Amino acid sequence: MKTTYREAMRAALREALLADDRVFLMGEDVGAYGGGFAVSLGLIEEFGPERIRDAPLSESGFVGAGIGAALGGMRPIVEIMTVNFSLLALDQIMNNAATILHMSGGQFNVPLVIRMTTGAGRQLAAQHSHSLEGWLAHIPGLKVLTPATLEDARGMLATALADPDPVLIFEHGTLYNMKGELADDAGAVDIDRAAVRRAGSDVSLVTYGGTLFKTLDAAEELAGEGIDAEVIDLRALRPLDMPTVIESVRRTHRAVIVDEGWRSGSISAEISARITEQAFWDLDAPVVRVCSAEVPIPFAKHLEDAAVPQVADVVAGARQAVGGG
Amino acid sequence: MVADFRMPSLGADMEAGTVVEWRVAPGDVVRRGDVVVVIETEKATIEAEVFVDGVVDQLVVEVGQEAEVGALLATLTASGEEASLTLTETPTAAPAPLTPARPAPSAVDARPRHVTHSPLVRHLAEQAHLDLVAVDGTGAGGALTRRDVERAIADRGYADPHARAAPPVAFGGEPGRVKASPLARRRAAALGIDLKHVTGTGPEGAVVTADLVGVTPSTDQGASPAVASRHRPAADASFRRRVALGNLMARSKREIPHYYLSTTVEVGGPWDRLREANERRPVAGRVLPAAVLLWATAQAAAEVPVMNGHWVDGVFVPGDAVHLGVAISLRGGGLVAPSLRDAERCSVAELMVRLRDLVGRARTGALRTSELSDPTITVTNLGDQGVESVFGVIYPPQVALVGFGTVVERPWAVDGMLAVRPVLTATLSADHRASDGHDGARFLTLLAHHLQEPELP
Amino acid sequence: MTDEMASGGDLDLLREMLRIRRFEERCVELYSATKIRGFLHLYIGEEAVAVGVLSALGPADAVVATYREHGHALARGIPAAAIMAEMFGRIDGCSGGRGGSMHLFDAVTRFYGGNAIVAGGLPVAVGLALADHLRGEDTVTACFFGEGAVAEGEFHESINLAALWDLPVLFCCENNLYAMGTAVARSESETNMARKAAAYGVDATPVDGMDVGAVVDAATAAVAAIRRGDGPQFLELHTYRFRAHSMYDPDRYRDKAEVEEWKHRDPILLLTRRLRADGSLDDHHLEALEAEVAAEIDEAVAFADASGLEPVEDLTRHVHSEAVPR
Amino acid sequence: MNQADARTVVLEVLAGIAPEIDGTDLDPDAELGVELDLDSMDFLNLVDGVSARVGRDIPEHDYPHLTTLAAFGAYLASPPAV
Repeated sequence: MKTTYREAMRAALREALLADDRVFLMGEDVGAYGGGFAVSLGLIEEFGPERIRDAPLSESGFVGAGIGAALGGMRPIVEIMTVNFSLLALDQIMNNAATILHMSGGQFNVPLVIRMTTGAGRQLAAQHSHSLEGWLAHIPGLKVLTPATLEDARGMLATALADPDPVLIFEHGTLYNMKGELADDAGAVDIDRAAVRRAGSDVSLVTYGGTLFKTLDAAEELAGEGIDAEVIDLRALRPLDMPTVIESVRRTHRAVIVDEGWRSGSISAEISARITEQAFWDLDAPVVRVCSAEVPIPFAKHLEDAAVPQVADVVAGARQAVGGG
Repeated sequence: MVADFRMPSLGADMEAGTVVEWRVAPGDVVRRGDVVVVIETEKATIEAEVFVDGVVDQLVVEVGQEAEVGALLATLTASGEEASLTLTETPTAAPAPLTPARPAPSAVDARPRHVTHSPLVRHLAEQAHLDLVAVDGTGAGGALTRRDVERAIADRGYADPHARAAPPVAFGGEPGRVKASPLARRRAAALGIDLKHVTGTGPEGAVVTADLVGVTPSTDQGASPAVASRHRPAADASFRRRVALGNLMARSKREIPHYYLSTTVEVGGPWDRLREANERRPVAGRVLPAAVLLWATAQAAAEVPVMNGHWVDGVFVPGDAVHLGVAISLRGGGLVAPSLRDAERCSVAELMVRLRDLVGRARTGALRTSELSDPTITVTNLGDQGVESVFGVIYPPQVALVGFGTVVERPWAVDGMLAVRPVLTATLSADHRASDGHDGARFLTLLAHHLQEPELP
Repeated sequence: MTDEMASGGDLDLLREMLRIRRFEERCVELYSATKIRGFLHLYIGEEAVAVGVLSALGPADAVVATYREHGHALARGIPAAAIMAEMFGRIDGCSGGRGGSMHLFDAVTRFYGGNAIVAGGLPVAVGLALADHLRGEDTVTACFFGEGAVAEGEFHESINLAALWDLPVLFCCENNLYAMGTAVARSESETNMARKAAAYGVDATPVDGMDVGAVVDAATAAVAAIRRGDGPQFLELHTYRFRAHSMYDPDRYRDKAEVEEWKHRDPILLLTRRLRADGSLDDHHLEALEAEVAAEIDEAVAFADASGLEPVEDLTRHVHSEAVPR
Repeated sequence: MNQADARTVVLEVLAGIAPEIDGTDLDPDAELGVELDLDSMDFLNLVDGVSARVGRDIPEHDYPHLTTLAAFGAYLASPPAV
């Protein structure tokens, strides 16, 4: 079946709402407006305003309410329109969602799913282009998913809802319109394993989310130069599936991490550190990182393009790793 | 009943406090909750309360004194009753028991005592396949410490087959892939060593730099296992010298701007005289031409100080004397360049004696540290190998190296006539930071001059 | 003494307030002796609020409290021994030793914690009420917070959400006049908290928080209104803490005379006086009550002392759920 | 002294100078300097050692007769020129 990332996500929402009465969707403009990115378009007509619940502009309030509802036995899906607004709810995410299970000595779990749009690439300037999924992945108690493919857009939500603990899903804004073929019976997928999206033997390109397809394009370009790159889609930033990464690096002996987050203190730094910890003796070259420039994301197209990782940057990073750059 | 009043803890970050005011005196009656003392800490001044009813007996700590948390501040005689607040207005007989508001939990912890070990201890034990049950703990409460585990592993020695490092687990790597540190890999490549033939001693059996010591380079790509040098059991040392020398020479070529000069010297006269002198001497007293070359070099170095000394931290430091380095090739490979100290003050004969001694000890590995430390200029003599000239690499931090080739017979103009004479090529490699070509030319000219007139015994 | 008196409502209220008072007094002593560590925020002086409000709740209702929640936990029925063990950081604590004084939790009594982020518990309470609302339950979520929380955005977001969605939340603002050391007049342009709540269309009632009877009455009425479907209710409970904000607080920001003045309105004293006056309490009863409470606390301390430490091997437990989803 | 004895003496002295050599492998007609990588100092030590062992001076002008083991042996087996 032909579909888009957005439609796949909507199909997943609809399926979840049909499958379980405890599931409801809550967030800014998820109902009457149809969702800031039109993901939930049409759902309020089908499920009504109680279950497709428009929330006031109170991120901390409705994210916290999601936590409380989860504690109270519901399976809320909270949509935060964009990752930047999640900063207003960080207290609830970090101090409550991630800690209550622990603080209560295991008595109270928080089966909450929070979805949000992330990433640059749409000329939305410095307050709407963050890639903060790596930040959130810093926090024990959370799971952080970054679906990049149609299969994952379609399948991760159900698995996240089945999880007893809070799960954050980061949907890269440039992916919603991505078209492709999806199996008619596509459904739940695992959320704890990375996927090798392209096999290769010379260098491991490790990425996730919005930069997956740039990285795959780069791998094609590298193939033309005789560099056989493997592309790993992390799919989840917490937990990190390091065994898959390490297994790959042990074969290729070189790693390039592509991350739209800023370099300093990023998830790419974490992955690099773990490669060094776990596969140091297998490396033939220093780990290379391709990250966003250390600058708020600019509005002007040419500057935005320059700020975030592009295919050419990935190609250059891979060349550097194999010693030809 | 005597009760102690101790320095209260007001927070985990409080270690001690200073008594700034006693609110009570011996004999005073106090009730639970009364403020009895004012305590000053780095963070705040706090009124501290007493937790019993009673009479103050003695103030142990005076105003102005500091006391640690838990230290005795005062003693009290407690009344033994804890009637509190002012709720009980008249003492009464024993109260009738009331039904407890809720069942009180059992105060006994009946769970089996769980033996716990720190993560570090567990990790060490797992790595060594050590059963912790058999290990005695010396830590608090008999807890196992790192030292306990390490001692247990050491005590076990190698009796337990598991104690040996487990072979690296094959995990995804292609067959034949050798784990090696990046540094070891780079060095092995530079030295032409095939890592497949090196036994790694690092984590996961990885080859680390130290493992390369004693391994000789493969002569061809994919050759048979490299073996220790066939020449000598001291191959380890030899290899280590090779690596060290290689590093030193690489540094020299990287850092020192070399310039090179050469001159050809006719040595018929002096060599004839040397031969004549040797004819008169028993074998042990004979002088080799090498001694003459060293002598002439030492003389020239003394006369051209910019060739004799060290380049240190961006400046040239002239030598206080000529400590003449002699490049000595070792049997089985390798090179050392020990020094003949104060060489400019020695006669040719003295230099010969010292050279013979030095070479002998160099080749038996009996050099003194001082001889290796501080040459101010070095001579390399490849004459015995038959080459005509040598343009050497300066030993940092020295600034010059003198090379001698073999003596060959060449057509030579003498007094306007062509003749066949024995000649020798002397070369100079010099550091352009310390000297320039003019100095170098002068040095070689003086050297050639001294070669003509050795003061032979 | 009659059976009626022993089990009577007022006597229960007195017993509960005494339990909290004596428990916390023991905590001070244990803290000074380094048995209890971390922060220790005492509720002494405010007992009537927790005891009065929680007496109006049923067992299916939910409670969200703050970091000054020993009183609420005790009044809600979490065993004193489990609370004391938690203060000691022991495995038998009501949070398994993971929470400590500020994070008492109990699933049995639906006690959703001491929350140590000021106003951080309010959105959670709204969500608990939302869940009950969506499932058609008639349960109430009581949410305690200090007047300091009213300055936080989360207060305004939460009370707006609850009012907007008609959720069964009982907002209990414990106005003890100081947010740590900041007097309410120094932090709020409008010091009448009830008026702020009223601005969101929520029924708001000021209550004398030192009079446990008044608290019981107001809370009972509010809970009834919520169960009736009148939407969230707001109680502004005027109270006062007699002790410093925490153990290491020199209490510089308020007058000793002010503290002494409020102590005349000690809720335990007020109730005792009233009960003595109407003849339902005499010294015998009181002594018996004190002895009973003292015995419970002694047992709680002994239990906490005897309780073990969670094995360090289990350090990373409770980061993710171990059991199957509910 | 016969040639065999003379060669034995030479080989014994050589063993002190170049311990790694195996005398039984040494081609008697190979040039010592090249085969055994002897430099002038080694050669001086060889001549000195042999001279001391056989109690006979070996003048420098005879060095050209000492280039191989066989020649060295023959030289020592023959009476001194003087």
